[in-house]
Amino acid sequence: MLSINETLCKGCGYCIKYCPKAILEMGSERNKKGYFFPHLTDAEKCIACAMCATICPEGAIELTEKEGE
Amino acid sequence: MLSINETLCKGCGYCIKYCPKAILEMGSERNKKGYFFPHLTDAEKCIACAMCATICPEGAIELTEKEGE
Amino acid sequence: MAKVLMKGNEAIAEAAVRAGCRFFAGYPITPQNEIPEYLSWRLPEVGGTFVQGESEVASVNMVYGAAASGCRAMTSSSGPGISLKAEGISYLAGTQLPAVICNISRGGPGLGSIQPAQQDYLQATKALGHGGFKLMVFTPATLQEAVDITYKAWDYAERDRNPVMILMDGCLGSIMEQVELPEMKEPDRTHTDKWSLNRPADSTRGDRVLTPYFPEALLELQNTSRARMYERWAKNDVQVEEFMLDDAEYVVVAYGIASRSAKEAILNLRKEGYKLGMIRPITVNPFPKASFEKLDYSRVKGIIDIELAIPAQMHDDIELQVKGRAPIYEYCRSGGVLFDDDGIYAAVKKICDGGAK
Amino acid sequence: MAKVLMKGNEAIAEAAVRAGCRFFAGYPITPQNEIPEYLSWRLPEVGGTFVQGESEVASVNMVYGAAASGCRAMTSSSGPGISLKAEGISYLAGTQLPAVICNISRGGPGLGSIQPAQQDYLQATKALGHGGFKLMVFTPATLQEAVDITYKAWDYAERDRNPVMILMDGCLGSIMEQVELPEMKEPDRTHTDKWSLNRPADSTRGDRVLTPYFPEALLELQNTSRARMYERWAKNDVQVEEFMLDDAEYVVVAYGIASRSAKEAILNLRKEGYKLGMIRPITVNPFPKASFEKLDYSRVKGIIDIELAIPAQMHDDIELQVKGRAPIYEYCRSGGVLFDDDGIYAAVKKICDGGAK
Amino acid sequence: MKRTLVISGSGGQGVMSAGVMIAQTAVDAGNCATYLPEYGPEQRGGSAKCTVVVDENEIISPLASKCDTLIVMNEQAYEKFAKTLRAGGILVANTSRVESEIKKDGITVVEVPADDLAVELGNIKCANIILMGALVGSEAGIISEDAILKSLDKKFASKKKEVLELNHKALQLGIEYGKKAIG
Amino acid sequence: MKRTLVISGSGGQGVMSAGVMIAQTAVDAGNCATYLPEYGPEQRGGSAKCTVVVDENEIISPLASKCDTLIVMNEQAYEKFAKTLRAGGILVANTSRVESEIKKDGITVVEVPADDLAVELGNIKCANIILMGALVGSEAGIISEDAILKSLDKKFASKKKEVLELNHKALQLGIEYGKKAIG
Amino acid sequence: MAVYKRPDTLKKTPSGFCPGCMHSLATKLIAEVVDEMGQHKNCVHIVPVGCATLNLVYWGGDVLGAAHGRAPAVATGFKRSNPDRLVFAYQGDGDCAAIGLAEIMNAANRGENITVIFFNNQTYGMTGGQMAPTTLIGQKTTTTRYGRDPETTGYPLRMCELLATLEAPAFIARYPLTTPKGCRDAKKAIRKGFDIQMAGKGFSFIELLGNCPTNWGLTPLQTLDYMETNTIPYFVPGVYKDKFKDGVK
Amino acid sequence: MAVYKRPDTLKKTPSGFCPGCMHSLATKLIAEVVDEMGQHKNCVHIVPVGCATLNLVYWGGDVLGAAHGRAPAVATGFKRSNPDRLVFAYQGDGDCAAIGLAEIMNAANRGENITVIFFNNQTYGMTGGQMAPTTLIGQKTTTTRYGRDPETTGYPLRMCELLATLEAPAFIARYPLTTPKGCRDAKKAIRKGFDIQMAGKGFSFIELLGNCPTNWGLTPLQTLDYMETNTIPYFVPGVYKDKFKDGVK
Ligand SMILES: Cc1ncc(C[n+]2csc(CCOP(=O)(O)OP(=O)(O)O)c2C)c(N)n1
Ligand SMILES: Cc1ncc(C[n+]2csc(CCOP(=O)(O)OP(=O)(O)O)c2C)c(N)n1
Ligand code: SF4
Ligand code: SF4
Ligand code: SF4
Ligand code: SF4
Ligand code: SF4
Ligand code: SF4
Ligand SMILES: [Mg+2]
Ligand SMILES: [Mg+2]
Repeated sequence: MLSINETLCKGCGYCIKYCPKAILEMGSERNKKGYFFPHLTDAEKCIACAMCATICPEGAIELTEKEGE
Repeated sequence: MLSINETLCKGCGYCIKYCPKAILEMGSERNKKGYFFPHLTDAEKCIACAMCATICPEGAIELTEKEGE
Repeated sequence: MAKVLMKGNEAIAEAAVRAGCRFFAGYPITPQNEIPEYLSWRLPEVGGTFVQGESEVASVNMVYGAAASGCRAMTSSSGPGISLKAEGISYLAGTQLPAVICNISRGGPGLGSIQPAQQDYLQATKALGHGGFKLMVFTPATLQEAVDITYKAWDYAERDRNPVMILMDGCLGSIMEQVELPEMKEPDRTHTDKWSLNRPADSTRGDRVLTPYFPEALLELQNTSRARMYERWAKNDVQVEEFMLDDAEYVVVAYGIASRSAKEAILNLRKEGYKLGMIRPITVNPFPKASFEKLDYSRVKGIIDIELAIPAQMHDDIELQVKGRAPIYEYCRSGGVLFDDDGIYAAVKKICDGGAK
Repeated sequence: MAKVLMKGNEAIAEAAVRAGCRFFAGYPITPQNEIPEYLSWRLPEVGGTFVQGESEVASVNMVYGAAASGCRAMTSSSGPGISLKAEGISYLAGTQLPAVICNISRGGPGLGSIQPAQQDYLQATKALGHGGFKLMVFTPATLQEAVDITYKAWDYAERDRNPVMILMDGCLGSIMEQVELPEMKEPDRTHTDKWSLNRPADSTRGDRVLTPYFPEALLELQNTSRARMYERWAKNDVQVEEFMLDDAEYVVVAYGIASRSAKEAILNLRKEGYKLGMIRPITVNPFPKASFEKLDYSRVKGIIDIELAIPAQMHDDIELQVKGRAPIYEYCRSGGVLFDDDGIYAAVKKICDGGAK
Repeated sequence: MKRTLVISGSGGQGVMSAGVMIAQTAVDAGNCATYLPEYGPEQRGGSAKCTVVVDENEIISPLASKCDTLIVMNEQAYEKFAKTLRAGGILVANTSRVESEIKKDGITVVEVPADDLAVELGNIKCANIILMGALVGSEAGIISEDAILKSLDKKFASKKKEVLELNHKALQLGIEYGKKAIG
Repeated sequence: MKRTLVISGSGGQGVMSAGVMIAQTAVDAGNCATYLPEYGPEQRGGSAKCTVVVDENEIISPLASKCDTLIVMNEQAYEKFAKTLRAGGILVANTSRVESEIKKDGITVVEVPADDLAVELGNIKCANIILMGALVGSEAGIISEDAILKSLDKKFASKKKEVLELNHKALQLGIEYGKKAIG
Repeated sequence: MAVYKRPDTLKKTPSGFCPGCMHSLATKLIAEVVDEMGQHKNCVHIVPVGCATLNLVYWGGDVLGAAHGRAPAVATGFKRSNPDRLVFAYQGDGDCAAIGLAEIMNAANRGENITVIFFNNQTYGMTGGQMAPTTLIGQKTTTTRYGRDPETTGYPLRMCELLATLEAPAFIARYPLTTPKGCRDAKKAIRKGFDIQMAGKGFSFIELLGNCPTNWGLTPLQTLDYMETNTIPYFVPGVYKDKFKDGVK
Repeated sequence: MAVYKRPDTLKKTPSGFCPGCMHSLATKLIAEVVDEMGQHKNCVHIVPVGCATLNLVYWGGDVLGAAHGRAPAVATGFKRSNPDRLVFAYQGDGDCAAIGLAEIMNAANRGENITVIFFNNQTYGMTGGQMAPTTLIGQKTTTTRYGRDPETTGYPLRMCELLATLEAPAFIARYPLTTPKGCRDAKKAIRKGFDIQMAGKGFSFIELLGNCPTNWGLTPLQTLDYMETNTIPYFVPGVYKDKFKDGVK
């Protein structure tokens, strides 16, 4: 399970660049600070490789193993 | 012709150590500052190699070519 | 010449170039960065040298080297960087070398804040380093004044063979306003021939030793002759604006940006009938003693020291002049907090109304 | 305890160890070298740390690091080295860290001379760095006093969370005389738990940030609370020797080695009927104002400022207290020239006889 | 007459460059002007503010606790500085970033969704120009339409044509908003 | 009674160590003492001077412009400090290095060719001990023969036996010179 | 179970760094290591003067603010009087390679038992993008308007190479933060440095190649390409010194 | 004709250095080179703080006294505003390798067109023999009573090796002053450095291995043996960098 903390995000786009599954996409909404933030286009495809979380400067992405599934 | 400026000399003994002809010797007189200074024991033997002058920290030794001889 | 809108720091930089300054070494620090940034391209344009030193220490010592050759040289910094230059400035004073040092000052102590303050007054006027030397310290209040002072600074520095400090708060460094720039002066080292290591090809002068190291007896002689120079400054070189003092019952003392806030308050309060005036030191060292002597203490009810420094730093200098003939009030902010015109208006009014200590 | 003959610098060093100082970083400079030299072997003996820093700048910052952990830490230097420490001392003050700084002072400015002088008074008392902070500045006159002051210095420093300066001329640093050394105190950091980064294994305190960087409003608050601390010093912490003031017509003001020369002259002149006394500041900041207030100015004919500094540096502090109630005379030497007893005797006599300005 | 303008937003929004441009425009039109920037330690996202004072006569103090016109580029700026606007003053708000409901008692309010408009125009960076336009359009009296246009031309003279055009458009768009608000 | 001793010579001659030893000896004998060194920037060959003040009571100032006893170890020292010796005082001169004729009006002069004697004893470095001995022998009153002997033993306790013996000899030799001079 | 969890040693609030600034990334990586080592309460973060000063409020453990360039000296003082704490200094390139060059070299040469994390973004970020000692040849900054010219300003300093010539340092390495792999390498290096320190084995220095989108005038994503093309070729990643190739214990 | 003549660029009075001190020798060698180049009037000697300060009154040309450690910065300022003068800084090992490390490294890295002559006597002579950065392991000084311990004080810094890692310097060499040959080599190196400078070709650094009989507690002659056994093996003589192997012009 991937979660993006939109308050922390600054819209740098690094996570998007490095997602091997290309399932992250920049949104069109802004957060409080005025930054766009990304969202998952297809959660199913996520392989929990944590590339996105690793490179995210703000620690805005967290990943847990899909529970129970 | 070798000349030793006794006022400048501080009696370190470097010249004596490096004279290939061993013709420099520390004297027993003191100069104004209280230092012993060397003298030539046998001017004839001097080959004007300037080892002594080169190493003398104080520039106390000067050498000229033996004039006329 | 036409007036142009310029940033304080850039105005100083350009004025320095026009004064014939051809060497600058400095290290980045807010709020003075535009000085090195400007000079980094401007000096090469006129055949001068800009060096971004590896530190403030290196920079001031580069200036020392350049100054020794008779080249008009400058460095600038702020708070922490000025402290680091203290040894070098003491060396400049000790070796009797002219140079111009700008302190575009900010809140302190320590890293402090990057916002403007006037918390370096005592350092600048009493002891910018060890050994008991002094500097002429100029405190412009407008950019035009900053330009004019910078333009003249080397004349003082070379006359005295002593560094000169321009002490300007970060606010004046970063505001923009209109200035008229002076003519370009071409650098000329010949007038330094009496003391510098400048040696034109045709010079026949003997070898020269420039150093701040002396056997004690000579050092004492130098200390003594410098003490006489400080006395001459006090006599001849004071610059001050005396504003509306003729009938003033309360006399504000303020310099730099603080004096501009104060002046605004004075004008507003005058409209309400408060008889306020101001002594504005343009040189804080030498301090404008005579202006205080001229005051009619039978009329003056109070002196109001307004500074961007807590505790107030000019207080003792004022007290030394006032000598108990009028109470001294203070209105101060510090740490990078600027005066707001309502605040200063209210505070001064309260003092005049007798409501403040 | 028995008295032992010690060199001033070594006496201070040993007193520091006994006060619980367990960290020293410093850089060689005459005339204070015996402090680091002594501590280089002495501190390891008691489990402490000696670091010969690569410079004065590094050294004071090492002390900053040690102090932040609640360890009693010290650095020492002289003139040029003190200037280089200015930024670091300002940081200590800004971060509110206790530490002890010794300035075993010499002639200046610049490299100056290696001989003793008192030319750093203004630097020490008015602005040892940027940002408008102050230090308590102690000026011992005997080695016993130096030892006692050093022993107590960290108590002040920790009480105030502010560096303390011991300002001692090179003469006192290098003379030998007898001292009685105090008991060894074991270091204890628990009393720093409220502010330091000390974190014993069982500590449950939250994370802590120590820094001299502040948003401007907070910085102003800190400046203000420090200003109140300076006022408290003035009220509570003055140390002074008042010598033969009861009937004095001429009052000498002198500190450190100068006061010893002065005292000798006073005693000799008293024998001839001259009614001389002395105010000897042991703290020059806070300055002993009350001692001047207590003087009977209907009797006192003159104040004589005696310093190893030209121009005199204590003059304004004296004038601020005397407030014109008596003329202030000066007798000063500088640059490393010491008083000779004939000279000071003759000069003071001349002043009392009305023969000097 | 002395007029004080405050522009505030966060670092990176172009607060400072808008302020400088306005001051320069005022000077070019023969007035006196001062420009005072204030910022925090962050280069981006921190608060940024500048004060521009314009007058026919010499300006005594460049500092001001109250302003006659105010441009707020984000929520924090609105919250912090709205109270410094004088009665009768003009408030230009970037409604793309100001979320609070704007109080309008006794002042003129120009609401401009500048960020959104800028993105539409093709570059979020011209939001500040739009807001400047709104200020001019609202006849705040600090600078005229003509004057600011001239400044714009001067400023972008060395840039690519598209850039100048974009900024022209932005300014015009802003001016319209301004006019509408007072109209 | 306060007694002031000045020792002067050039760096490297042992001026300072002699001064310290005398001060320490005085203290060990129950007196008060101060020792004040003064030197130039050179480590060797520059001028070196120290002042030792001894008193039964606390010493007010360690500085002194006049002295009661004076040891001069070279010509420059003699030239510079002879005039600081009080009338009735004792001058110990290292005649191996003092070339001027020594003025003897109103003072006791102990002339010791200390360098030459020291070289004869085997080490030029003990010239200072010889001169110290001469001072003691001349009954300058600063320290007694016994006391200085004890100090010597203490000082060289950790050194080789020959070193101690050499210094003993040097001291005795000096004392003889001193005694002869006043004898 | 967490695959990736934001480290507890960071505050829960956003950092003060610009969007895409790798200071933020570097800080996060260090925090991850501190978390993993259970050193949150034991570590002391010596914060320099530079954009990293913003970590005064972002870092979640004990923090000590050092003067510009002096973090290694401050760390020395702290560590010597508190040998059990995990003490690391973080430095920018102006901080470490210009004003603080004497301090870093001497701390390294003494083999101080501390760790220095060196963030090299080839400019003075905090003061607005002036030339740093690490600025690349030809790079435009606010004090090198026409690009850094080696004739007058010399060459970019390579700190790892320089420090590796010294005897004392135990571990010296450099990694770029441009890719997830670079981040993982960097993290491992930080971990190694910290392990060496906790084992009392001496000085470690980890250089992180970073960016400054704001002062470079590039978007965050553009900085990645820029670094691949310019930064990384000049500042070659890798291990420059390792006295503990086979592990620390 | 003179085979060897005392250089005119020295004062006629004795130096202030201790007997056998190689500062005196170094100064003489430089003066010889200056004489030979006819640069007496054109050269500027930047004098450091250290025993070499005594050259303020011994050197026979223009002299400028620099603050401790800052001679390279002072030289930079002077030379940049006087490109035609022959500017050289003389530095002791405390001056150059401790307090002034940032200045020497940065001047070298900028490739300043100056010459630095570095006198390495492994101690702080002027202040009475404290440990210097170059003090050898085990060497006793007044601040290392039991000998320099690398555990707490690190290792002797080798300046030539360090500077040679930089791009900009043109010429770096080290010679011992213990023998006439060493002196001749040193002199040639100084000449080369000066030639490079006068040709506008950049930074040169010549390290001279010297002694301090006084603070080492050895006679002058003993120092020669000591150096052969201890100093020279650690500080290996030779050319460390030379961009002008085939001559300067
Ligand atoms: C003594 C001193 N000099 C200068 C400054 C100003 N200053 C603050 S940060 C900085 C440089 C920042 O550059 P760097 O170390 O590379 O850090 P970055 O911001 O790029 O991460 C400078 C020069 C200061 N605060 N103190
Ligand atoms: C800022 C400063 N710090 C310290 C000193 C004291 N000081 C004078 S010379 C010297 C060191 C001398 O050592 P070195 O540079 O090796 O020269 P040497 O005397 O050995 O030739 C020091 C520390 C000083 N004058 N200024
Ligand atoms: S965990 Fe991997 S696959 Fe999933 S979103 Fe992140 S980068 Fe893409
Ligand atoms: S990497 Fe992090 S900060 Fe950047 S866009 Fe993705 S979530 Fe936002
Ligand atoms: S010149 Fe040569 S041979 Fe002659 S004395 Fe000197 S060293 Fe000996
Ligand atoms: S080398 Fe020179 S100083 Fe030394 S003994 Fe010989 S002449 Fe004298
Ligand atoms: S200015 Fe540069 S280094 Fe500083 S936070 Fe912004 S991007 Fe990062
Ligand atoms: S102290 Fe040492 S370095 Fe200094 S002059 Fe004497 S021998 Fe030379
Ligand atoms: Mg950087
Ligand atoms: Mg040395």
